[in-house]
Amino acid sequence: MPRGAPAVDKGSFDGSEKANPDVIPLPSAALVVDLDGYEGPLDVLLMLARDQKVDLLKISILQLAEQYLAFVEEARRLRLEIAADYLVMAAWLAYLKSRLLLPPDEEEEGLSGEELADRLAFQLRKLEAMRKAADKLMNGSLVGRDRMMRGRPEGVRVIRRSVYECSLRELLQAYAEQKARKGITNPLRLMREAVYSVEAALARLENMLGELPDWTDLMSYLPENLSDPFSRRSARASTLLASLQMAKEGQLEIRQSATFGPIEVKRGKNRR
Amino acid sequence: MTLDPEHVRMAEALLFAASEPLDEATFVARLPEEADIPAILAALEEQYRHKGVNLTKLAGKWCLLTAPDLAWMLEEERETSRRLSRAALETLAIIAYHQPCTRAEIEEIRGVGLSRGTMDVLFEAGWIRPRGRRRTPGRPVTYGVTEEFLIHFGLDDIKDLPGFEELKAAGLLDTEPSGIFRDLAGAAEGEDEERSIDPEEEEL
Amino acid sequence: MTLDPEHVRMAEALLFAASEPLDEATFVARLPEEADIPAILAALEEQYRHKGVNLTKLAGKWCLLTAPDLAWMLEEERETSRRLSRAALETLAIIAYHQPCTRAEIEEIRGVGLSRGTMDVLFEAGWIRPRGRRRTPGRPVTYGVTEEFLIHFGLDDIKDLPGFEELKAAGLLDTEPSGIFRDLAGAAEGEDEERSIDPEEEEL
Repeated sequence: MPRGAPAVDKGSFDGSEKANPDVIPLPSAALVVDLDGYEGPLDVLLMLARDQKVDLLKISILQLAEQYLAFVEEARRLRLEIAADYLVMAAWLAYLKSRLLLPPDEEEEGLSGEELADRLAFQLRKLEAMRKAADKLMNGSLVGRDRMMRGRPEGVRVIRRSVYECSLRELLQAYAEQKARKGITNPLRLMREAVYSVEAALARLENMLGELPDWTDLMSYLPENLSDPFSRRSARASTLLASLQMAKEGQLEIRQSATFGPIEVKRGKNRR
Repeated sequence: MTLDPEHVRMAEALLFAASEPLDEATFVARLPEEADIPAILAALEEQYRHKGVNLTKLAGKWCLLTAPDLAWMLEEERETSRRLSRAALETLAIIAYHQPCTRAEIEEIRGVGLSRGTMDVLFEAGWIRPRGRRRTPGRPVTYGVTEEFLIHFGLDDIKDLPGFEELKAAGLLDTEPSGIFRDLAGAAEGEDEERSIDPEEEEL
Repeated sequence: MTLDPEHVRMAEALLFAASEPLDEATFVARLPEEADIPAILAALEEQYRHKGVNLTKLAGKWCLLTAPDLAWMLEEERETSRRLSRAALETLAIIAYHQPCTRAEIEEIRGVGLSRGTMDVLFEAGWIRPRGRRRTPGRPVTYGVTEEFLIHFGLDDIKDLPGFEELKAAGLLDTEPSGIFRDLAGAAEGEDEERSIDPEEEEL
């Protein structure tokens, strides 16, 4: 067999095949070498073995070794970058070839050329088996591709109920801490002193109402000791609110005879 | 006209795999031309009538749905335990110690506004309840703790809650209140979030 | 023993509502105590055998799937999945057929070093997982396939892999190194760590 010429011409590969990583370019009679397309030397060997067009059990390892050596030779001639393992494989196959061609040396230790060849053939069969298995796996009925799961699963509705964890110690600590914090300063306190609260107005109105049974200007119920305008305005608003609340409860009656006129109050019928 | 069982199978597979209810036009488009869609759907509806799944028409479209009487078995109650936020914890403590108290009073005591969620969490936990209305303008609702609260915290009565001085004595108060503390806290702010006493702390 | 048709309906509703295959324990937990789960599932399997949807056992769990012969008409429902590179596909097949197997064993079979990315793709797909460590020097990690792998590839058990028994009988699934590539690797060692096919390589 002439060196460098695989037996069968399978046609040179073109760009479209190269674009698909799953399609392995076949070496042609012209031995176009493209190492990028191969997954290592064993892959090249398997491809060359397939070119022999025989069952892997019957391949000629000697022929295969020669084809591989020619392949690497060609790659070197084309000055292609060849990874070290391709060269190691070439060296090993050259050695195997010599072992197969020379008469067996009884003295030499280790495996005979035939045994090494068998092992290589077995390696190739293993790889071939996995290649085929991968194909079968992908060509089977894949869930999501060939067989569909329910497109609209209603699922199991989970009703979540939260259970809160809290220990008495945590509760007490929280209270104590905020109490302590409060003990330091209360940033709202200053403001609150200037404000005349609705509660205070309500207490004052309730106390004084009994003493003034006739219509009286509501503003006469304001505390007298309020000096600054802010406090007076606050007291006016709170007293009005308190009077409305008491009117609602029937404790007093309210009237206003003119727009913006004085608001007058007197004791209500429900006065307890 | 007899139905082709193959067409029924196709419609069945389509209904099963579809991610949304299908209208008749979809069946027409995807089944062989000669398929009698209304008859196929009627046959499937009948086939599934007494099954665990029924063929149902929703808004003019068809879909397979689990039988309504079996809805109960597709529900699952799951309990998740959660911790109370600091805001919720303090609010709960204030309600427990000051009850009955209003929302405004809680805010007054904490020195910070109360977000809606904080009270909701406590209601959800079953620890607080509305008790009545304060006889003040606006008649604000007052809150108190529930029986479950007492049970959960192992208290016989709300009066069993220790007082402030006792809390301090029990070492539950490790931050000594003092005038300078606030400044210190201000300086340390951001370093230790848990200890932040910034009154405008972020809620929840 | 006769089957309660109500129990069959319940199992049917569960299977239709489920978003993933269900194991028998789920049926036991959700159906009444007296329900004969294996018999119910067998009955449903039979009932749905010739329908557009079949009851199928995947990775020991039960689920309804559209019939394989109707794949052609469900193109629209098909998920677009990323194509695996040939290296990833071969690696996946080797792990599935030889599991538990080490990285070095995969490299030995493929006769080429395994790039990190290849395994990553398979991990990301959720199809492989570490299984343990081989009790050999260096204690290399062994890998196997996952339940999702079985489900995706429509297998109930690893033994259902196509040609599994034949390959095993032919000795093609032994992970015993052939010995020849050891020498080869030894020569290339140190040049490219990723390509090392030293079977005693340190994992992780």
